[in-house]
Amino acid sequence: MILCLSKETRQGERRVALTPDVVRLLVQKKHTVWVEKGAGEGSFLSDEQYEQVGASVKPRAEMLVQPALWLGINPPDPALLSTLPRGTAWMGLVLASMHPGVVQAACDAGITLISLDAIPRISRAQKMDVLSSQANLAGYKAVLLGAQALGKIFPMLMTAAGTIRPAKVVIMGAGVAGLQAIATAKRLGAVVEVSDIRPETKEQVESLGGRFIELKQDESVRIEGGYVKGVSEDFLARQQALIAQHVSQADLVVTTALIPGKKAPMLITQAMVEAMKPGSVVVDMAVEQGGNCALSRLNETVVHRGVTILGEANLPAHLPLNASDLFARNVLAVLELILGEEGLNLNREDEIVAGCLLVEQGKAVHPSLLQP
Amino acid sequence: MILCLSKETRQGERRVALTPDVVRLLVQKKHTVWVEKGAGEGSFLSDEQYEQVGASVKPRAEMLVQPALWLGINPPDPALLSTLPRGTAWMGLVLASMHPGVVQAACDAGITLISLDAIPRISRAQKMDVLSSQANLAGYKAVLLGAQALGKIFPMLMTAAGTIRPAKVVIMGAGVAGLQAIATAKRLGAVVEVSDIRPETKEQVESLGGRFIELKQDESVRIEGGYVKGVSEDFLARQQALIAQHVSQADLVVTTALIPGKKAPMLITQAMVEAMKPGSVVVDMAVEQGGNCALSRLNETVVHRGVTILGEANLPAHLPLNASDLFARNVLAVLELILGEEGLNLNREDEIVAGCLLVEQGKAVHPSLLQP
Amino acid sequence: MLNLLYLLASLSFIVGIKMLGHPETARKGNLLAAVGMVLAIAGTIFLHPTPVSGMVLALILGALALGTVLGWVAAKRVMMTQMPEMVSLFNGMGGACAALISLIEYHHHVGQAGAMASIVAGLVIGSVSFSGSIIAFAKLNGTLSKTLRLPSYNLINNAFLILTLGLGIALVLNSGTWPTYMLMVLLALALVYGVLFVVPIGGADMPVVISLLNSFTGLAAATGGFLYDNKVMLTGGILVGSAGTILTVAMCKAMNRPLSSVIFGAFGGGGAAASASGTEGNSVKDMSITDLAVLMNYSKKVIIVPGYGLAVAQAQHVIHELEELLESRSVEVKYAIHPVAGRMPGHMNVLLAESNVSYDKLVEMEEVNPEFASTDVVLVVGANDVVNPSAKTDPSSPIYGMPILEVDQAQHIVINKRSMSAGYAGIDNPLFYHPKTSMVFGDAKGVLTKLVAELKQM
Amino acid sequence: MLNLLYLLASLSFIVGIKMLGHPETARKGNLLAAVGMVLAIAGTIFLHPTPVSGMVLALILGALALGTVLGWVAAKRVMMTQMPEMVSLFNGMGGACAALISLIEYHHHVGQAGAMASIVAGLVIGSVSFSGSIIAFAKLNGTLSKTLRLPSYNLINNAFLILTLGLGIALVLNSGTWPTYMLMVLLALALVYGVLFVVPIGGADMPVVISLLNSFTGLAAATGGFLYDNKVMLTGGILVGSAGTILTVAMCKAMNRPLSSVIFGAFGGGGAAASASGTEGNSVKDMSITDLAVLMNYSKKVIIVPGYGLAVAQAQHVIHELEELLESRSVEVKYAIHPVAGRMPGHMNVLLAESNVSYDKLVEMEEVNPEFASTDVVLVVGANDVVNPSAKTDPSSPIYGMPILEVDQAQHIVINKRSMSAGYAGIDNPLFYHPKTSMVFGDAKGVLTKLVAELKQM
Amino acid sequence: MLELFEHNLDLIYFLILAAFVGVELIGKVPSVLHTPLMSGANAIHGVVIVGAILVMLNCDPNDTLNLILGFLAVLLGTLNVVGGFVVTDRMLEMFKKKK
Amino acid sequence: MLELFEHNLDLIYFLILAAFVGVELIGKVPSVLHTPLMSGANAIHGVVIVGAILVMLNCDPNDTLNLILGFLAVLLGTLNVVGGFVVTDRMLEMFKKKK
Ligand SMILES: NC(=O)c1ccc[n+]([C@@H]2O[C@H](COP(=O)([O-])OP(=O)(O)OC[C@H]3O[C@@H](n4cnc5c(N)ncnc54)[C@H](OP(=O)(O)O)[C@@H]3O)[C@@H](O)[C@H]2O)c1
Ligand SMILES: NC(=O)c1ccc[n+]([C@@H]2O[C@H](COP(=O)([O-])OP(=O)(O)OC[C@H]3O[C@@H](n4cnc5c(N)ncnc54)[C@H](OP(=O)(O)O)[C@@H]3O)[C@@H](O)[C@H]2O)c1
Ligand SMILES: NC(=O)c1ccc[n+]([C@@H]2O[C@H](COP(=O)([O-])OP(=O)(O)OC[C@H]3O[C@@H](n4cnc5c(N)ncnc54)[C@H](O)[C@@H]3O)[C@@H](O)[C@H]2O)c1
Ligand SMILES: NC(=O)c1ccc[n+]([C@@H]2O[C@H](COP(=O)([O-])OP(=O)(O)OC[C@H]3O[C@@H](n4cnc5c(N)ncnc54)[C@H](O)[C@@H]3O)[C@@H](O)[C@H]2O)c1
Repeated sequence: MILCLSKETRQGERRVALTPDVVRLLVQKKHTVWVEKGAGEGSFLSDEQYEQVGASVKPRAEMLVQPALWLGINPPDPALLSTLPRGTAWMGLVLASMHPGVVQAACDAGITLISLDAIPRISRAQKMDVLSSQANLAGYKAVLLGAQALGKIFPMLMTAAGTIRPAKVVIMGAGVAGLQAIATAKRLGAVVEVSDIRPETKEQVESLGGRFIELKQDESVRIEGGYVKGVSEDFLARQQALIAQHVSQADLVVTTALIPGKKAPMLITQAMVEAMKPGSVVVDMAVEQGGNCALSRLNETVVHRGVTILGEANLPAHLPLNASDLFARNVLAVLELILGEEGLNLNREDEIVAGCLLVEQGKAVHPSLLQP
Repeated sequence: MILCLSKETRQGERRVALTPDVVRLLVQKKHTVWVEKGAGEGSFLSDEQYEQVGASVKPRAEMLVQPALWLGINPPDPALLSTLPRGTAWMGLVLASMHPGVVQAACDAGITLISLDAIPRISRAQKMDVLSSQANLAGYKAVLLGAQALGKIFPMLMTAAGTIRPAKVVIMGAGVAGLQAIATAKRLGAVVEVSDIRPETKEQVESLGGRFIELKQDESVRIEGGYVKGVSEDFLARQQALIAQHVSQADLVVTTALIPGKKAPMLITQAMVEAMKPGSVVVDMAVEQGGNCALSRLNETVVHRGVTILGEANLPAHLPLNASDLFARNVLAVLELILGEEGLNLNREDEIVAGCLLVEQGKAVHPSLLQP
Repeated sequence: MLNLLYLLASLSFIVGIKMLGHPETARKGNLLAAVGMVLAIAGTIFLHPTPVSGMVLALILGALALGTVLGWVAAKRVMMTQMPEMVSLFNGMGGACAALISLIEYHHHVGQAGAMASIVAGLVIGSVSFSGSIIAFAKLNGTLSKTLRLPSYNLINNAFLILTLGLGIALVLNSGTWPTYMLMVLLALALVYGVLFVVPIGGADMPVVISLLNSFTGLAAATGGFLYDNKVMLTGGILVGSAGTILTVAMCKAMNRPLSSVIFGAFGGGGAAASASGTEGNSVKDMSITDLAVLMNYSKKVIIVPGYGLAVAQAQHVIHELEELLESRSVEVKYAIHPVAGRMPGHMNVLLAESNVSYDKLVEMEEVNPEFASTDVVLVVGANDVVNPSAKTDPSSPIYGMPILEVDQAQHIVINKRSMSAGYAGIDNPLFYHPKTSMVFGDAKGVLTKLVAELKQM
Repeated sequence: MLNLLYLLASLSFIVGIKMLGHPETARKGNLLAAVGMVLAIAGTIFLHPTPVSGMVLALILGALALGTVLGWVAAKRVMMTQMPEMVSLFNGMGGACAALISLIEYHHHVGQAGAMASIVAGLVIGSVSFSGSIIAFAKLNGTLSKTLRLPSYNLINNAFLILTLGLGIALVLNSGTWPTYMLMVLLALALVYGVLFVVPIGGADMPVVISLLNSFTGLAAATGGFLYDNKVMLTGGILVGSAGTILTVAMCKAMNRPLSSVIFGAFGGGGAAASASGTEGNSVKDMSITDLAVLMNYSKKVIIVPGYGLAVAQAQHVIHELEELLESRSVEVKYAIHPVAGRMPGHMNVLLAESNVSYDKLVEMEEVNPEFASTDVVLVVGANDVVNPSAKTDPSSPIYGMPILEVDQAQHIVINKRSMSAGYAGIDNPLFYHPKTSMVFGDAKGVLTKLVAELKQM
Repeated sequence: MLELFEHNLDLIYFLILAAFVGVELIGKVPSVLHTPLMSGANAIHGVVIVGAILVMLNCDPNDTLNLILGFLAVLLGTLNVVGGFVVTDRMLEMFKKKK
Repeated sequence: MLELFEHNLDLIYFLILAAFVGVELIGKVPSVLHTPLMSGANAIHGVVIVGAILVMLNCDPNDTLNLILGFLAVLLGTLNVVGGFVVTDRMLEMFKKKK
């Protein structure tokens, strides 16, 4: 089966789903790889580099001539999907709960849709886990963005001109992105405080040198398989009250709190922002899922009473060199699982395949799509 | 004598020469402090904050009514100087060798000109040393700017999706800014290589965990009092050849090499930039003194064959909270030396005063100004 | 002259034992003691003050030659794992020798209370040591595998002890005027007591028992010294008697069992050390920090496998110190970094960068896996899932299919964690029960700090 | 009965010395030995087999009482700093006692070669020990301050040694049949040799000498044991003789001087350790790492002053370990950060942040300066200019006017650097010659590592 | 009792001192050396063979029973000595300096 | 020579063992304890006083010279013993646990 690497079209996207390194490995395994012209540009990967490792570089129109497995990162434009020949498969992030139109379009176009974000997070699938690989980079970048916007340095310095106190960074949510954010802020010398509601995160936060903000658990917090499934309004209000004082003293707040498949919890209210010192910064990594901060706007920088709120949605795209590299390796791991001798070999007995296969040949097959 | 704090007018400047903390101390010592309206805005210091500690906030026009000691940061616009009443003194950075017009204007206007950058770097004057306090911040910021522009993370990470190799950072010049740049890049996890031509810097670089690029000294390198006074073209060519290979493998190059009073040495040629990997970044901190990189443009970002060259001149201005704070404390230390019971007490017997007093009541008095 | 030889031999025993206490000199110490022994034996034979009949001399030399050949061959042939039972056997020989001497000398010293005391003591101690050692040998050997324990065992045991001692004392008080068969009864009693002493004890405590029997034999040898007023026998015997006792105590300590509980009653009882709550009846081997220090010090290549526990313990600085220390002793040290060790991608990198571990020392999984085969010691610190072989072997395991660090290829596996609890995946780890594995329980920071301290003393 | 007492006393000496080797038990060990001594003395007097005249008994008890009072008072009065000279003096008394015994007994054993050997040895060793100790006392005391060294000193010294030994041997061979004045000549020779032995030695080596003389006295006591076939004297004497010798060796090791160079020739030689090139004839006090460890271990509050040298040595991790260790012994530890310590603004912050030193432990100069007065130990590591008092006192100094850390307010100042060289400003530092200051020379990382190791053993 | 003590004074001092030496020598031995040390000590108490030899040397050449017993004693003692030292040596091979 | 050796066998064993005990006891003493240990040992060799007492006990009550010398010897020995132990004790005060 031909593998088609598409050029990302999303605004500001600089990643690409396959790198020449990975293409080389695929070609060695006798796969045919077609690369859309300019696909790697954002990641400083030239068309020549792809050609050198054995891919053919073509304009998109020429790639639509026959069924293939298309590889992308961002959820595809439904309109675009309809141009793909029947029998084609598309693999990448689908984020079906946020983009229901994509699934519909795939069914209509009679293609196969494989969602990398839906791969179950079991041990065996760790090397395919694009969410982790990208969130990790995003956590690093969020802190750097914040440090960049902050009119202060992070570390403590005692100098002849006086002492600079260390910056105080508060991080909400200690998932993959949050932990890397802690590590990065600590490295730069900040004092880091962290809030999460999964109890096991306390030890994890401390293992990275962060201070955990203790919060009394209550039964309204539902946690399943390492994810928060939901919390009550009441609990959230208590949490807000507790963290308010920490936030008010913070120089930088990075929020990463998510509840999979739901709107992100609102943690930083307008009042809390207003209680912050002028010049401080909030980076809301949950902005695409509705935001953890009341004032954040998607892909915008808001300055409210001297506090800067960054709502950059696609942070991994700022680190295209690493992000493309890791993404491509994740993709390779998936391909090794689903590419048979001749074409796709989608064995739905396999937990991983069952998890990420949304639409097969135009038929919605994923359990979550069957009920309604 | 009245102390007048001016609002900086330079494009992008966000610092201010006195902070409310320092004003409070001055007012406690019975000095009158006038603050130009909005002077502290860029550093998130409101007029009210100044008023609370006892200063009067006024528009500039109202401050010109009588002789005073004006405090600023950037070299004053000569045109502006002429509006100051006779008998006025102005103190701040003059950078006389780069801005000869300022001295002339001061002489013409009959005012006193005190150059903070000309304070001799003796032990006693360390707390007045604005060059150090600001360069230190600049070194930190240069690395963060570079990290921000780089499409890669600094630290090594071994993850399920593969290993991210640590970024390689090359730093040219291990003065105050260079050393802080080393520390910052190391903190973030980069592998840091450093070149300088003062032999004592090797130990200093290693004390911060950097690798020193050994360079055979030769007699054309003239060093006096801890400063490089000049090097031959020939030596520079050898140095370039040596560092070329290090630079070609670098992800980020930060250049800080200066020769006081002269054009900065050209260390990164166009060919060297072209040998760098696409996606890598050069931060030229010497851009205002002519640049260490052939392609850098003052206050511009140049992208040349995939390499980004940042020519941001005023880095401390990006950290206004710390920079204003330290600058103000430096100013306070100088004021403690030169402010007598009634007005200025410029004792030229004192090495420090002799060093920084360029023009006294319209008369150029600094040795360096007398010869020509 | 003979006395001088004896003095030299005595000295060689003292110095030899001292040297045996240090890893660097131990071998030489053994050799030195052996040389001293040869001197003592040769001296005894050839410097004997009265003339000796040729036949007797031939017999002696014959016995020596035969014993040498048999002993040598047996000792050379035995497998490493069977050495403890060999030691036990040889110890039994020594005990028997002492008992035989007493048997022979009994008739020659009738009426001499002092000599008789020595003789009777030698007979009793030697016999107990002999029969006890043989039982220990059989147990270790597997010939005698059941742990017999009669119902009112303690009673019987103590009864025998009292009987034996009583008869012995009676014999001494009567200075050998009792008929010979009484001596034979004593012999039998002592032999039986030796059996009773050892039979109920479990395999794990066997080394302690052997050490104790060893010091018994030392005392038996010393009784010979009293009898003949022979200084070298006295020195050797007393030395072994006292050193053996201390050694027994030290071994108990290392096994965390009070000596008292070993000597009285609790002796055996299943062997606490042997079964630290291993699931499925599997057993886990404990290792002391000192042993680990010696093991590492004499290794060529050590690979450290850090895991989440290292981060929890914040032991990154100590582990770096350990690494530097070992490198300074020209042990090659690397860190094997599993891609998902810790709780976030790159957790171990963040951690080790903090303590300035050189990037070059961190090796990725794919690269390091082939290296384990040539590794002397793998030190797993606070890692669990990432070295769990179930990932390869057990399709029903939740981590099945995850690539792991194949540490079982190394010669020794040492795992440091606080308990037997599971890691992130919440599953048991068969590696802990692997025959090559030893566990060092405790907080990583504490354990590593002590390890470094021990190493520094070497 | 007496022999039993002697046995107990002997045991108390052995166990006492053993206990003296561990900080926790040392005091009890001393007490134990003292109790044993009382037993031995009381037993000797009151269990004497033959009847004793009342007058003699009174004399003995009188001497005992007088000695006890004098010894007690002297020992209680002496200042801590003068203890070594006291020890030397008491040692001399012991030597004299042994010599006197020999003097008295000489006439009673004419013709008995064995006894005579003991007597002559006791006389010679005791006398050398006596006169040597007195000289050592005078030297430490300051009474005798010059280090005399005659031109062909070694020759003279050895000549006296040979003469003394020769005469001694002659006396023994003639079994005391020579006239008494020969004995007096021997006495005089031995006394002179003792003086010659110690006179040329510098103050720094004195402790080694005292230890050596101490073991001499032990041997002298043992000779008494031979003479009277008295086991307690033998045990005590031999024990001190051998332990004292080992101790001497250990002290040499701790001072990094081979024993051979102490015994032969190089003895003294000005005392390498005492005068590490102090400018202006000022002298600098050296401190051993062990002493520093004890000092810190028994302090309440320690302030660490880090400087550029700490960064050069990359000792940030070790210093943090030291801090944690001291804190765990409830010593309060802070870091005093001078604003321009190091080579870039905030250098110390960068450095200490790397090893995770808590920000709360870093105290600014203005804040910490008043705290020094209540500080037991200031440990200056690789800092120089920032603690240079010239900045306050010497207007001609290039650093005049720079605020400094006022460490001289603390009770003890300990400075670690590699040599006496200057820091950044290139100027000498009067603090090094301050009476409260001790220097610990060496690379900061090496020194701190050893310090931590020593502390861990306490 | 006291008599016995007084008569054997030398012996008692000897015993006490020798025991002390034994105790002190073992003092702080790393536990890896426990087994080799035990084995080495085991070989050393084989010195009992000296007694066995003495028995034979003093034996009437015609006293067959005792000669046989003596022969056995020497044989057993030799086994103890030779086997003990050799096994110990093999155990200690692991402490050979590497490289 | 050999004769002397043979005759004093017990003594020689005693000496060697005692010396060994002394050496082993000191083994690895932390160097802070060097001085107190020396001082303690110093007190212990004061056992020479036993000899001095014996001299006096065996002295003819009319032998004034020897009585005086003996008196001196006992006095000096007592100084050694008492002073030695007391000074050692004072040195060791610093090892009292603080707080
Ligand atoms: N890296 C990632 O991105 C990531 C993210 C999420 C999940 N995971 C999962 O996390 C696991 C990582 O494996 P791992 O081997 O690093 O860790 P692990 O399997 O979780 O095991 C860690 C072990 O460390 C021990 N430990 C904890 N604290 C300790 C202390 N203070 N001193 C000594 N030992 C201590 C614990 O045993 P005791 O309690 O007995 O001491 C525990 O068994 C994998 O299952 C992986 O899939 C990884
Ligand atoms: N902080 C700043 O921004 C800055 C910038 C420029 C200049 N300065 C100047 O630098 C000085 C800083 O004072 P400081 O006290 O930190 O340093 P310093 O005065 O330069 O003294 C450092 C001392 O550390 C010792 N040392 C070097 N390597 C060592 C090692 N491996 N182990 C142990 N000791 C070592 C050196 O003595 P040995 O050679 O005997 O070991 C040296 O005397 C001031 O004069 C300051 O004005 C500071
Ligand atoms: N086993 C594996 O292979 C594997 C791989 C990656 C991640 N994981 C696990 O997945 C889990 C979550 O990872 P993620 O980063 O994708 O999570 P996520 O993006 O869903 O959520 C981010 C964080 O926000 C937190 N959060 C939710 N509501 C909050 C609130 N009200 N206040 C504060 N914090 C709140 C969550 O607890 C979580 O830590 C973790 O347990 C992680 O270890 C497992
Ligand atoms: N004593 C004090 O109080 C004090 C205070 C601050 C700084 N200083 C000293 O001042 C000196 C310089 O400080 P600075 O940061 O202002 O210097 P700078 O800004 O003049 O120069 C920056 C660095 O560029 C280096 N450089 C020049 N030509 C170079 C070339 N061709 N290649 C590579 N590097 C080159 C210089 O050596 C210097 O290290 C240092 O010695 C510093 O320690 C002293």
